Amino acid sequence: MSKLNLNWDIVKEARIHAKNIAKDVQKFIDLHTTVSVERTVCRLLGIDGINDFDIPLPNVVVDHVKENGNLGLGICYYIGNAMLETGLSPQEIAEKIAALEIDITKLPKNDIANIKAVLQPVVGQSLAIIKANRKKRQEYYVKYGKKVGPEIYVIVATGNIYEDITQAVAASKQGADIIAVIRSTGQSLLDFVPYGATTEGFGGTYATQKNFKLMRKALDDVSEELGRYIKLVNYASGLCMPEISAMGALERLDVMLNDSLYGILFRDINMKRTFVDQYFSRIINSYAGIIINTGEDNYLTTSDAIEEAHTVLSSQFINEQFALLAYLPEELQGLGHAFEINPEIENGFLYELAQAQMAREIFPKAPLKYMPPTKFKTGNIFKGHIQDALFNVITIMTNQKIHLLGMLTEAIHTPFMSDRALAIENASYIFKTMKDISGEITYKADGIVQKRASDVLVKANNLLAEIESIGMFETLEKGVFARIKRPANGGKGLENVFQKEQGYFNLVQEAMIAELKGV
Amino acid sequence: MSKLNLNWDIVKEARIHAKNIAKDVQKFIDLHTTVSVERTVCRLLGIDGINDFDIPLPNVVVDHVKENGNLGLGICYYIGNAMLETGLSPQEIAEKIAALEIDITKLPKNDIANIKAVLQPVVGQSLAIIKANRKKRQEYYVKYGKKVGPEIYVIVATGNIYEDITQAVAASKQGADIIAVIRSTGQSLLDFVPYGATTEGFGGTYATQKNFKLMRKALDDVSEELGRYIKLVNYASGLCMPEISAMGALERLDVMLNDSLYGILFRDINMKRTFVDQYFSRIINSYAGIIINTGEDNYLTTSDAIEEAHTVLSSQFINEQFALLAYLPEELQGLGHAFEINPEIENGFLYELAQAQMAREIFPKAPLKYMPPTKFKTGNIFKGHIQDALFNVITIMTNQKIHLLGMLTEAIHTPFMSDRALAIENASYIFKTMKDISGEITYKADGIVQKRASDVLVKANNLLAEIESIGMFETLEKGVFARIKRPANGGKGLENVFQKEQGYFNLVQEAMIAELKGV
Amino acid sequence: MGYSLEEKKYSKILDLTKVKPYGDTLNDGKVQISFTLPVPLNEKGEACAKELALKMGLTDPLVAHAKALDDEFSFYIVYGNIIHTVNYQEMHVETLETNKLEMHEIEDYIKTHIKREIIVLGASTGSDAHTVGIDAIMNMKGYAGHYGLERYQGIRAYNLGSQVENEVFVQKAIELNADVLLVSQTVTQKDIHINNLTNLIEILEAEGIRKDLIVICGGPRISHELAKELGYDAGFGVKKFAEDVAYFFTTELVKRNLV
Amino acid sequence: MGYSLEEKKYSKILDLTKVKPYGDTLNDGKVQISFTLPVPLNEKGEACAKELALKMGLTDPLVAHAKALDDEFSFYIVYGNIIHTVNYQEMHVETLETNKLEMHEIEDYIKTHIKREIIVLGASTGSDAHTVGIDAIMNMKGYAGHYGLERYQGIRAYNLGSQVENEVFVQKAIELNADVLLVSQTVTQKDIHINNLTNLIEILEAEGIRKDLIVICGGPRISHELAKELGYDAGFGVKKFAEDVAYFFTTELVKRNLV
Ligand code: B12
Ligand code: B12
Ligand SMILES: Cc1ncc(COP(=O)(O)O)c(C=O)c1O
Ligand SMILES: Cc1ncc(COP(=O)(O)O)c(C=O)c1O
Repeated sequence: MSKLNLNWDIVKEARIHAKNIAKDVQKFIDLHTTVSVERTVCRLLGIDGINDFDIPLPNVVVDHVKENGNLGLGICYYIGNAMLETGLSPQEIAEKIAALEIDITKLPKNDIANIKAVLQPVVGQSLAIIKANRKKRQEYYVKYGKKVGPEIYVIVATGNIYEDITQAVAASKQGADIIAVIRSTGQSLLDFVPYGATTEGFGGTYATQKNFKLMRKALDDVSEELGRYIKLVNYASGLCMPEISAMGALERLDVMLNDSLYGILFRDINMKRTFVDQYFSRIINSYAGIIINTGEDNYLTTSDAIEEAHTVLSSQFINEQFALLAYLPEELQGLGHAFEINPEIENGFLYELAQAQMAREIFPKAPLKYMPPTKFKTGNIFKGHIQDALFNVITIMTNQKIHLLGMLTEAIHTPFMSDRALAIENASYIFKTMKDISGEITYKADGIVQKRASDVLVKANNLLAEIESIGMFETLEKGVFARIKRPANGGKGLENVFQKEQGYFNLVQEAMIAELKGV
Repeated sequence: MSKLNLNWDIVKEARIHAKNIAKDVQKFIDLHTTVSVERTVCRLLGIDGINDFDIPLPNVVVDHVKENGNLGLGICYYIGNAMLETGLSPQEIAEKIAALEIDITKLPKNDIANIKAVLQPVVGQSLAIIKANRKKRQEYYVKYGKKVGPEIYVIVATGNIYEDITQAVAASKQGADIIAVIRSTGQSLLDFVPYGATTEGFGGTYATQKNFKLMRKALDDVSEELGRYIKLVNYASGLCMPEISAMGALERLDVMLNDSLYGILFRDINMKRTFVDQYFSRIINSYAGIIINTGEDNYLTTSDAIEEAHTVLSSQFINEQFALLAYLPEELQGLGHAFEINPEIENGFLYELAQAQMAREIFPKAPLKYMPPTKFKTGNIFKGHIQDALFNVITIMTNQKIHLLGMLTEAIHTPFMSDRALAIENASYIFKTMKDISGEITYKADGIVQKRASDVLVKANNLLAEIESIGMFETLEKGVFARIKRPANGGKGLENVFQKEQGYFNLVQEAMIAELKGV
Repeated sequence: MGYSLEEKKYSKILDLTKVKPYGDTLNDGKVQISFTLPVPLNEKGEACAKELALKMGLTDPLVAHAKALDDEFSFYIVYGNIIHTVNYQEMHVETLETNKLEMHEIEDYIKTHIKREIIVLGASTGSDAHTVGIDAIMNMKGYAGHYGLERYQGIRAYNLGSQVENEVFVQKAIELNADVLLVSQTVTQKDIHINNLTNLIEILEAEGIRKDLIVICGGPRISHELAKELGYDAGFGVKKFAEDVAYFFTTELVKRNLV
Repeated sequence: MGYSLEEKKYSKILDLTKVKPYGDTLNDGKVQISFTLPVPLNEKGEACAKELALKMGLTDPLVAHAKALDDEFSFYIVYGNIIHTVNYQEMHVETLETNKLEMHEIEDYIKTHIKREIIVLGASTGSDAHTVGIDAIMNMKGYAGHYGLERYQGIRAYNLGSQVENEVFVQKAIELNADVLLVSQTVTQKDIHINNLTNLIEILEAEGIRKDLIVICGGPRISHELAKELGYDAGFGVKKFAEDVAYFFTTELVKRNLV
């Protein structure tokens, strides 16, 4: 039952537009690969470690092929071929490449069927690890039960994985359900993933596989202590999107920020590059049972939350279709939105309510990611605490799922331990005292809330129709989202996009898709 | 239209019980007078000032009659008679009594008709002042418009009327609509009203006519500056209830705390005394167009807000009938209730919502006085600020009128200037961002909110039936309200209640009633 | 949502003799302050706020918020790093072991060790009209899920209510042959509670019965330390319940051989 | 709702050379403090909180709230009266007269006093990716009801966006023959803004064009005082709008005879 009396015909229309938009981009995606896609394949073939210059072996291997061979054939081809030729494992081959002891592009060429056959068990091994992680997570849910009501999500951002752990454990005990380890600023623009445990991140902690492992262990321990499964989040969007997803899959992360549009708009990453990366990245997330989070909330930090609300909804529709094309089910689609209306606006709360309820109804199965007020936070921590309280109220009134806590000191500094504790206290109090409110209230027919939702929906549908007619690339060039214009061939990373050649194959992706389709 | 689907038959029944309860008490009231009633008459005959021992002349005159004459005949009789005999004004007579120059109980007795005739113009003079005040207030409303939405009420409590003014003016500028000057602790137990401007109150400022005048002037000035009429509140309940009401009427106060039940339960004032006082007091309030506030909120500071909610509603029903018997229209009945449910209770907010909405619907015309959380406030000012925010949310969701702001430092100290400013900011933000929410939402049929309201109503009606059967005096002896037991002949002030004698008359009261009935 | 870009240049070692406040890094010394100044909101006012913070020992104070409360009053929120440290190791406090037993265990303890009813007298004394605190400890119904003393087998509890004069209280204690006195004080302004609590002990001593009684005070601003200073056997503040108090006086009766 | 029972024993005279915080009585010195200590929540932790408050200059500090954040971390809220005073009278601050004229008045001023288009170049420089602040000042649409410079007749405004390197910015300024440079800086941690702002001035001086330009910086943590220190003509923080900035640089162009 819709509380908003939404016009479902328009919703259906919007979905069709979005599907066509996504399919159009998918045509491009299907014809291309990138260094990061191929590095991801390396990782899932078991290649790990760094060379003497701290360059990760996946980079060493892919760069080797890029320079000496034809990356358009896919790294699978080269590695499988080298395995047949040398009898070595992918890791051993990578080490030999790093040691400059082999050039795998110059080896005799084997039959494709044989190459695939030799790779199959290696791929199977990685997939088995990921499946085991998925099972383990499932077991935790069975053991401790799934969280009912909104999940409380907080960030840690000390730059030092060991300090992050101190903060994360304290937050968990205070009531957090989800811990996100903020990445070192700028990591999203690195075309490699740093290696090992790190303690000196620049305003955040590097996303490395070792750091993932350390934090996962700490959170598993506190989960057992508390009898609640604490979810772990990291950030994939950026130049290494699929690689980080793969690392997350291997280390049992539970949520992964994953959005090409975020990268394009807010990190100036080339759109072609990141669309291709995103596709494989989301397949991996899906295979690993990892929830993705999209970044529509960011639009409102730049544009006006009242005027541009429909761009958020349009983008959610598009992200939904991108996700579905990557076999990522609705249950794993943490589409983003945010509470960013100016607190000075009369009835602003009602508009927020409309937007949040609408997202809830249009994406009923999605574990929506709801972001707190940030833009209109000031140094007035007391007022800020109330802004966060109203945000918490909206969440419980509209059943949001992934609930990012606002911090009373948002306009001042990254969260202190006590800021986080006060934020958790704020949310916990409201979620308890208002527990069943969403089932209790309905909205007036044709009232402010319903009208607002209907307006935004209509506008979003119109925008989607327009995007469908001009295509996604031109849309981004025109600055439709967040009022930011990005040229199709501008931004970072385009040089590392490659057309797939005849015969290209990506065995990992194929294997995952086969299983995902089966499900 | 009821959002709660209340059973209006039960409401009607409850009103009938309450009416019978009040009428039963009224029988007692009609047969009695008190020193404070008679002193009030003195004041409205123009008697003011103090003697050499700082005793107010109204006390001097009434004590004089009490000791030497028969107070059961009423002070009117004695003063009118003395006027006829001496040709002096009441004030001159009072001064002569103070100077021990006259004994008005020993004068020759004149004809009652003549006595009344000589008093009539004097009474008329006071009534004219009060009517002029009422008119002036009305003019302000016309000039500045009446406040739409909840009125923000804050207290000042410095003990020094001049400091109070500094605080009150600052609060008005920050957005307060109503300023209450807290009385010096213990004043409610004094059987006289202090005189003059005072600067040394004990934790609050004495309610004196001069202080009323000074604050009214300051608030009128700031009203003109702001183009908003700032209301002024003081406290009548206590041993001088009607006198303070008279002073408020003369100095154009706008709201007066006025509740015999509060005095009985929380100040241990004798019930007979204060019932009689309350009657005249409310007549004066009504005549002056002053809103009364009742004290049901206090019950919940002692008893549990969930278990004892029905006692609040029962008491509101009784207070409504007491008010109507005193010719005080619903529009002036600021019945009290409060947000005092333990913040730890699941769905506590929904119970608060039910209670507040119910009060709103059952007393649709009353400017309800809604009190903030106090009992479950702690030293955690951040949490406290959120508790107050949810209280503010309830007010705007249910259209409460007189909205007493909660203070984040409630459990620590009486409000600092900044505490008040933060509280006003909290409420102003919420009232604006949620402005029209009450028109937007409805509650689920038979949901938690509706069921709770219905339960409370049924219980209140049952309780009223019981009170009707045993009478108000016995009810108070049994500790039904706030779990506090008060013997009918215990407490303070009983010795100053007098049976009316044959021939008793109170010309002021009669004149007021005549006009009020006329309206 | 931001990332901390601050360099972590503080000592990473926790020295319990030199403890500093903690923001998000050990020894960063972060504190939050707010206050009002009786000066207009302008650059000079803000500079005063900063200056005051410096005097309090903050380095690089940041005035995060400034707001006019009236023409001549301005409110400030300041953050900064404090230079002071405190010695946790050497901090001396009077503490009180409590909450060792549950109601039934205490009842058993009384049965086995005291073997008679304990007479407990409680009141909110002096001019204090707050009863909720003493009721929380004594009433049958209890408070926050903790039954009050009236429910305990082996304890006979008398709650005299509020505004009980010390003299009346002591008379009642003599009359009922009390073992334990419980005094509640909520209003603390003007240090009214100190005067009132001191006065009670004086009367008890004058009557010569102080040492035969366990005398306990409580209230939101009462600490055990303060209570001891004032000559009480114990003091209980917020989040203390009947079983804490009962545990104390039952064991204390045995210890002091008042059984 | 309570009544203040506190004795008002403070001096009732406002001495602007000895200003103290204000709670509800002149010179009462009331301040509120909160912080976390890396010690467990217990009596010793609370005593540490009190001790720290004493060191900050509070008399009779009251620990109003204490809460465990983890086994080894505890959070405190403290109230007290501070002994320090500040001298408002003698407080020296760099101030800036702003907001004297509305948009149309500024347009008129340009027409009559400058008689040509003013070229204004803005950017969020260095690694700073925050554009909302500079957009607020420059965009046609403006911010909070204040139109941006792009809308002003007589001003040609170029907004270069974010993450603009100082070198690129200066080149562009030379290319466009700019009169006014507007630099926005939001990220301040590690003092990254100081380095970046200083660097810009150095480049301008190296190019020998510093004195031909009005150079202005802005951002939530920028004060006029800081800007002057760093060699800028002015600095604008929160709650400053296009008309404040435009008023400053138009009048300054005239003053410095750069018309
Ligand atoms: C309810 C209340 C009232 C009610 C009291 C009803 C009643 N029958 O008790 C009424 C409305 C009558 C009232 C009146 C006044 N109040 Co009052 N009141 C409060 C309020 C809101 C809650 C207090 C409470 O019940 N707490 C709940 C109980 C369970 O907590 P507790 O008392 O701390 O008890 C626990 C422990 O301390 C301990 N404990 C307590 N006593 C004892 C005793 C022993 C022996 C032991 C072992 C343990 C123990 O155990 C309890 C359980 O853990 C507080 C604000 C607040 N939120 O704290 C203001 C407050 C206490 N009141 C205050 C004031 C000033 C007044 C008045 C002067 C105002 C007035 N109207 O005139 C009067 C005082 C009259 C007088 N002479 O005492 C101030 C006190 C300021 C101060 N520090 O001095 C407060 C803090 C409000 C404020 N911000 O101004 N009040
Ligand atoms: C929106 C936002 C973002 C958006 C920016 C989008 C965009 N296109 O601008 C995004 C999401 C991209 C972002 C990224 C980051 N952010 Co950010 N962000 C904010 C946020 C929420 C609001 C800032 C804002 O837009 N304010 C509104 C504008 C209008 O105010 P203003 O900038 O103060 O501008 C006014 C005045 O200062 C003045 N003014 C400003 N500039 C100029 C220039 C001139 C010449 C003049 C005259 C006047 C002037 O006029 C304006 C109008 O009055 C703040 C938190 C907050 N509430 O303040 C954090 C905040 C600023 N961000 C922060 C951080 C740390 C980051 C990141 C490092 C985090 C990350 N994700 O990696 C990155 C930084 C990337 C980088 N290299 O810069 C921190 C900064 C901490 C600090 N003091 O250093 C903050 C405070 C959040 C926090 N608590 O951690 N952020
Ligand atoms: C979708 C998405 N991805 C990634 C990020 C963080 O990326 P970065 O590490 O580039 O700041 C965000 C944060 O806002 C986001 O919304
Ligand atoms: C109805 C009523 N009257 C009076 C008062 C205040 O009276 P006193 O001055 O006795 O504290 C209150 C305050 O709680 C009240 O609710």
